[in-house]
Amino acid sequence: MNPTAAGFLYLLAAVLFIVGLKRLSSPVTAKAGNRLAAIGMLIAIVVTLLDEQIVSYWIVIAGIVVGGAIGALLAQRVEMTSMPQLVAAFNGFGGGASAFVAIAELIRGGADPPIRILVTIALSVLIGSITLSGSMIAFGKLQDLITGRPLVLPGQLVIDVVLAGVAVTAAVRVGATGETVYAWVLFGSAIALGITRTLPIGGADMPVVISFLNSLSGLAAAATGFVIDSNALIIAGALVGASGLILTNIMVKAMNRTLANVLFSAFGGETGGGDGTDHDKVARRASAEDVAITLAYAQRVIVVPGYGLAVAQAQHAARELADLLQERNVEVRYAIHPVAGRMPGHMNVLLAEADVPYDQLYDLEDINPDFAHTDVALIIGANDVVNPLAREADTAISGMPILDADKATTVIVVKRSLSSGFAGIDNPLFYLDNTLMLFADAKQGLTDVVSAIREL
Amino acid sequence: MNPTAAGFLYLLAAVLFIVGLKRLSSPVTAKAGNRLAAIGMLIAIVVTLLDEQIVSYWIVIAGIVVGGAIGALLAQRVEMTSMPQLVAAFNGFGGGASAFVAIAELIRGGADPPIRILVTIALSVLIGSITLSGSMIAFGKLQDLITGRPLVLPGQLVIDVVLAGVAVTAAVRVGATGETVYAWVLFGSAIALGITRTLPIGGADMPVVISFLNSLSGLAAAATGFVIDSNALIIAGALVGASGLILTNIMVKAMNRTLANVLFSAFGGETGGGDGTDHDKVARRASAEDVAITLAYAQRVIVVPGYGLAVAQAQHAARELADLLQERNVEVRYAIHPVAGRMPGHMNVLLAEADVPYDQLYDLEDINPDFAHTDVALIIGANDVVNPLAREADTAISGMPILDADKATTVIVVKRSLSSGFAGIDNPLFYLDNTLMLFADAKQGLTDVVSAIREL
Amino acid sequence: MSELLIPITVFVLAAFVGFEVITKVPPTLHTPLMSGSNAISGISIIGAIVAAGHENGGVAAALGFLAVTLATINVVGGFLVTDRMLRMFKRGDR
Amino acid sequence: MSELLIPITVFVLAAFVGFEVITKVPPTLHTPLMSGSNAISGISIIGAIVAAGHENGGVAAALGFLAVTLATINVVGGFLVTDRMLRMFKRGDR
Ligand SMILES: NC(=O)c1ccc[n+]([C@@H]2O[C@H](COP(=O)([O-])OP(=O)(O)OC[C@H]3O[C@@H](n4cnc5c(N)ncnc54)[C@H](OP(=O)(O)O)[C@@H]3O)[C@@H](O)[C@H]2O)c1
Ligand SMILES: NC(=O)c1ccc[n+]([C@@H]2O[C@H](COP(=O)([O-])OP(=O)(O)OC[C@H]3O[C@@H](n4cnc5c(N)ncnc54)[C@H](OP(=O)(O)O)[C@@H]3O)[C@@H](O)[C@H]2O)c1
Repeated sequence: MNPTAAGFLYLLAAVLFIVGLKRLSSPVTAKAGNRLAAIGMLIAIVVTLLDEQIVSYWIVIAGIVVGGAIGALLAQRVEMTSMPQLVAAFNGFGGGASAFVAIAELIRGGADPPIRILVTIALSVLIGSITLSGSMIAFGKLQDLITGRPLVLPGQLVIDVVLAGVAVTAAVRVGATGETVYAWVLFGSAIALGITRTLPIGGADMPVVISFLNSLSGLAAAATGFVIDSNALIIAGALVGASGLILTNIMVKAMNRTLANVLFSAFGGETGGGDGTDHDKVARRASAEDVAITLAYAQRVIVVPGYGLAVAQAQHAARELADLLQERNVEVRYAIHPVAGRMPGHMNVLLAEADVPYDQLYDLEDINPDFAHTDVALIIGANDVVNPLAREADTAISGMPILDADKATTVIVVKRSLSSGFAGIDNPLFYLDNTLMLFADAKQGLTDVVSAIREL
Repeated sequence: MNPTAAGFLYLLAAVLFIVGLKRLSSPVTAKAGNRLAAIGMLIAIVVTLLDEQIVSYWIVIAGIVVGGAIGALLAQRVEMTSMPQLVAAFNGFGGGASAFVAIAELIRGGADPPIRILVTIALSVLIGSITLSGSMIAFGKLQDLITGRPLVLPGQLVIDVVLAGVAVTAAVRVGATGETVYAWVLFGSAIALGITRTLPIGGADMPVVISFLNSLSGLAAAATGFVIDSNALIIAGALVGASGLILTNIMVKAMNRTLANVLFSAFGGETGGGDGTDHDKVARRASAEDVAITLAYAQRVIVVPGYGLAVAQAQHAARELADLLQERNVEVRYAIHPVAGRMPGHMNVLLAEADVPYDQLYDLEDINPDFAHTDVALIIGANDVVNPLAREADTAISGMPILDADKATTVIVVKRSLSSGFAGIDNPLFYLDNTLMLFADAKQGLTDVVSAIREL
Repeated sequence: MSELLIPITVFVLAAFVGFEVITKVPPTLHTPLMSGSNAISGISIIGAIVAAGHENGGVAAALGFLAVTLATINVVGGFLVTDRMLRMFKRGDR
Repeated sequence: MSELLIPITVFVLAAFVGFEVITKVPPTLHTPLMSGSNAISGISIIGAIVAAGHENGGVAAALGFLAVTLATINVVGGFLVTDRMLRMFKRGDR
C-alpha cells in the first residue's frame, strides 16, 4: 500500500476512536460508538498488514487467530460480576504486548539505533512489564486467588527500593548501550516490582491500580508512536492516557483519598476491621417477612446496591423484587454511589444485565435530597457508601461523599453480618432506631423477601 | 531565533488559545481566559518578528502602531449596544488582511510557486474579500447607515451569477498561471459579490452573516497555515472555524430557520410588516403610574429584555427599576431568549454593563416553567421572542422556541407602538386581556415608572 | 498528498478540540465568545508581518502595511473589547 | 528536538480531545468506558504485527508471536466485552 494512503487510513482510525469515545456520552449511542472504535482498530490492523513489509505472515496470523479466539471466549464467558478481573487481565496482556514488542525491536534493531529510539524502548519495557505483573496480581486479588488484604512484605521498602534501582539502572543501560541483556534485566526487575508494589494494596483498591496502569500503558503507546512516527499510536495513546487519568481521579476523589495514598498506604482489606459483635449498641434483626411487609406497604423505595450485591450475584433477585413492588404501585428507584462495588459504574452494568432500565438509576447528587421523603431505603450489600461516619472527622472515610440513606423513614440492610466493608470500619447506620437488619446472603435474602411478598 | 524553538513557541500560542477558550465556559474564569488567548497572540507575533528574516521593520512597526491605536480606541469608545457593529467591522478587517496578504504573497512569489500554494492564495483572496465587503455592509446595516430592510437589486440573480462566475474563473486562472492581474480581478469581483450578496439580507440577520463569515475566515486562516506550514495558523483557524459554525448554528436553530434561508431569502426588515393599528382587537394602554402600581405590589416579576432595550439604551433604567423593586422585596429575575437582541448573548452583555449580576439571568428552558407562577412579565422592547404565534403553524416564526411570557398573571409591554419586530408579523400577545401596553421609548418609559414608584 | 497528512491531522484534531470546547461556552458568554474568537482569527497577522517585512517598497509593501494595520486592529481591538465586556460580568453576592 | 515538534503537537491536541470527550461520559457508562478505552490501548498491536512479521525465527519472532497474541486478546476481548455490556443497557419505556 502506498504510504500516504496508509497515513490517511491511520488518521481515519484515530478519528474513529475519537468519535467512538464521543458516542460513549449517552447509553443510546454508546453501542454504536464502541463498534466505530472497533472498526477503527480493524482498519489500523489491516493497513499495518498491507503496508509494512511483512515477511512471515504465518506468525502474525497465528498470533491473531489464537489471541482472537481467547479474547472472544473470555468476553463471551465472563460473568458481569467479574468484570473488574477481566479488565485487569486484558490490561495486563496489553502491557505485556508492549514490553515484548520493545524487546523484539531491540533484538532486531541492528547496529546503533538512535538514542531516542533506545530511550523509548526502555520506557516501553519498564511500563509494559509493570503493567503486566501488576495487573496479574490485581486479577488474582479480585478473583480471590490471592487474599484481598494488603500483603506488606517483610522489608517492603528495601525490596522496592532495590528493585526500582535495578530497573532504572538497567533502563539507563538500555538507553546508553542498546544491549539486549540489559533489556532482560529491566524486564525481570520491572515484573518483580509490579508484583511487590501491588501486593500491599488492598483488593478493593485494585480498580484504581488498573485504571492507573491503563493510563500508563496509553502513555507508553504514545511514546512508541513517537519512535515509529505513528500518529495513530500517538492519538490513541493520548486518548487512553486521558481516560485512565480521569477515571483514576474520579475514584480517588469519590473515596476522598489521593493516588499516592491508594498506591502506598496498605489501606483496607475485604475482611478487615471490627466485626460489630462486641458492641453495647444493638442492631434490630428482621425476618424476610418483616421486610416484605415494610416494603409492600411503602410508597417510595430507594434501592442502594453495593459490593455485596455483586458478590452474591443478586442483581436478578433485586430486579424481581423491584418489579413486584412496582406492580403494587410502589415507586422504586436506585441510588448509585460513584464507587459502589469495585469499579466505577460497576453497579450500573450489573443492574443493566438484570434489565433494570438505566433511567431508574440516579447519581449521588441527584438522589440525595430525596432520601428524606422516602419511606424505605433498601441497602443491598452496601456498607461504606452509606456509612454516616464519613460525615464526622478522623475516620478512614471522613469527607467521602455518601448516600444519605439514614435520612429515610425506614432503613433495611441486607447483608450477612454486622462486619465491616472495604474501609474496615464499623457502620453506626446498622444500629439506628429506624434500621432493620436482614442477615442473609443478598441473593438468598432477596429471594425470600420476594416469596414473602407473593404470599401477602 | 532557532526554528525549533519558534515551532514550540507557536505551539504554546495555540495551546493558550485553546485554554483561553476553555476558560470561556464560566463567567468567573472568562476574563483570565481571554487574557491567556491574548498572551498567546502576543507570543505568536513576537516569535514571527524574531524568527522570519524581516528586512523592513519600519513598515511592520508602523502597521502595528497605527492598527493598535485604532483598535484600542474603538474598543474603548464603543457603546455596548453597538457591539454587533464593532464585531462586524473587526471581522471585515481580518478578512481584508487575509486577502491583502495573499495578493502580496503572489506579487513577491517569484518564479513558479507550486500549485497548492497558488490554490490557497486564490482561496484566501476569495474568502478574505467577501468577508471584507460583506462585513462592511453588515456594519452599515447595523449602524443604520444603510437601510436594514432586505435590498434586493433588480436582476439580483443575474448579477450574483455573473459575479460568482467571474470570481471563480479568476480564481482558477490564479491557480493555473499565478499572474497578479487575475488576483486583482478576483479581488474586485469577490468584493462586489460580498456587497450584492449581503444587501438583500435583512438587518437583523446580520449577526448570522458575521458569524458565518467569521467561521469562513477561520477556515481561510487554516488554509494559509497549510501553505506556510504553520501549525499555529492551522489550529487557531480550526478553533475559529468551529466557533463560528457553532454560533451560526445556534442562531439559525433558535430562529427555526436554515443557514440557506438566512442567506438567500431576503427575510424580515426592521420596520417591515403590519403596524397593528387596523385591527378590530384593542390593546389596553397603560400609564407609567398604572405600571408602577402593578409592579410595586407584585411578588414575582420576570423581566424579558429585547432588541428595543438595546436601541433605547435602557439597560441602566431597567437595572434601576429592578433595584427599586428588590428593595420593596419583589423578586426580580431576567429571562434571556437565545436570539433576543441582534447577536447571541447580546442582552447578557448589556445587562452586565448595567451591573445586573449574571446569576439573575435565566435561559429559556430554565425559566419557561416559572412564568405560570409569576405575577408580572415585564417585556422591554422585545417582540418576536414572546410572540405566541410561534406556537401555531404557518407563520414566519412557527416552531421558533419562545418565552412563555403570556402565561404570567399580568403582562406589561414597554415599546413605542404596536408595530412588529424583526420578523415583521403581528403579535397577539399585545391584545390579550391580561396585557398592559406602555407606549414609550424603553428608556423614557422605565424612567417614568421608576419615578412613579418612588412617589407611591 | 503526503505532505498534507500532518497538517490535516493537526487540523482535524484542532477542529475536534474546538467543537468540544466551544459547545461548553454558556449562552451568557456568546457575545464575548464571538468577539474573542474573532480576535483569535486575527492570527493571520503572522502572514501579514511576513508579507510586510520582506519588502522595501512597491505594491507588495503597501499591501503588507495595509494588511498589518487591519490585522492589528482586529487583534488588539478584539481582545480589548472582549476584556472590557468580561470585566462587566459580576456575580450576585456582592 | 525539531523532529519532536510534530508528534508533540499531535499528542497535545489529542490529549485535549481526550480530556474533553472523556469528561462527558456519564458515571453510568464508566465500566464500559474502562474496558473500551482499554481495548483502544491495544493499538500497540500495530507494533506487535511489525515485530512479528519481520522475523522468520529466533527469539524476536517468538516474542513477536507472543506480543501479537496478547495484544489481540486485549483488542478483541476488550471490544467484544464492551459491546456485550452496552447491549444490556436499556431505557425505561419498553
Ligand atoms: N467502585 C469503585 O470504583 C471502587 C474502587 C476502589 C475502592 N472502592 C471501595 O469499595 C467500597 C465500596 O463500598 P460498598 O458499600 O459498595 O461495599 P463495601 O463497603 O465494601 O461493603 C460491602 C458489604 O457487602 C457485604 N457482602 C459481602 N458479600 C455479601 C453477600 N454475598 N451477600 C450480602 N452482602 C454481602 C459485606 O458485609 P457482610 O460480610 O456482612 O455480608 C460488606 O460489608 C468503598 O469503600 C470504596 O471506596 C470502590
Ligand atoms: N440575537 C440574535 O442573535 C439574532 C440574530 C439574528 C436575528 N435575530 C432576530 O431578532 C429578533 C429578536 O427579537 P426581539 O424580541 O429581541 O426583538 P424584535 O422582535 O426585533 O422586536 C424589537 C421591538 O423593540 C421595539 N423597539 C424598538 N426601538 C425601541 C425603543 N427605543 N424603545 C422601546 N421599544 C423599542 C420595537 O417595537 P416599536 O417599534 O413598537 O417600539 C420592536 O417591536 C428575533 O426575530 C430574532 O430571530 C436575532
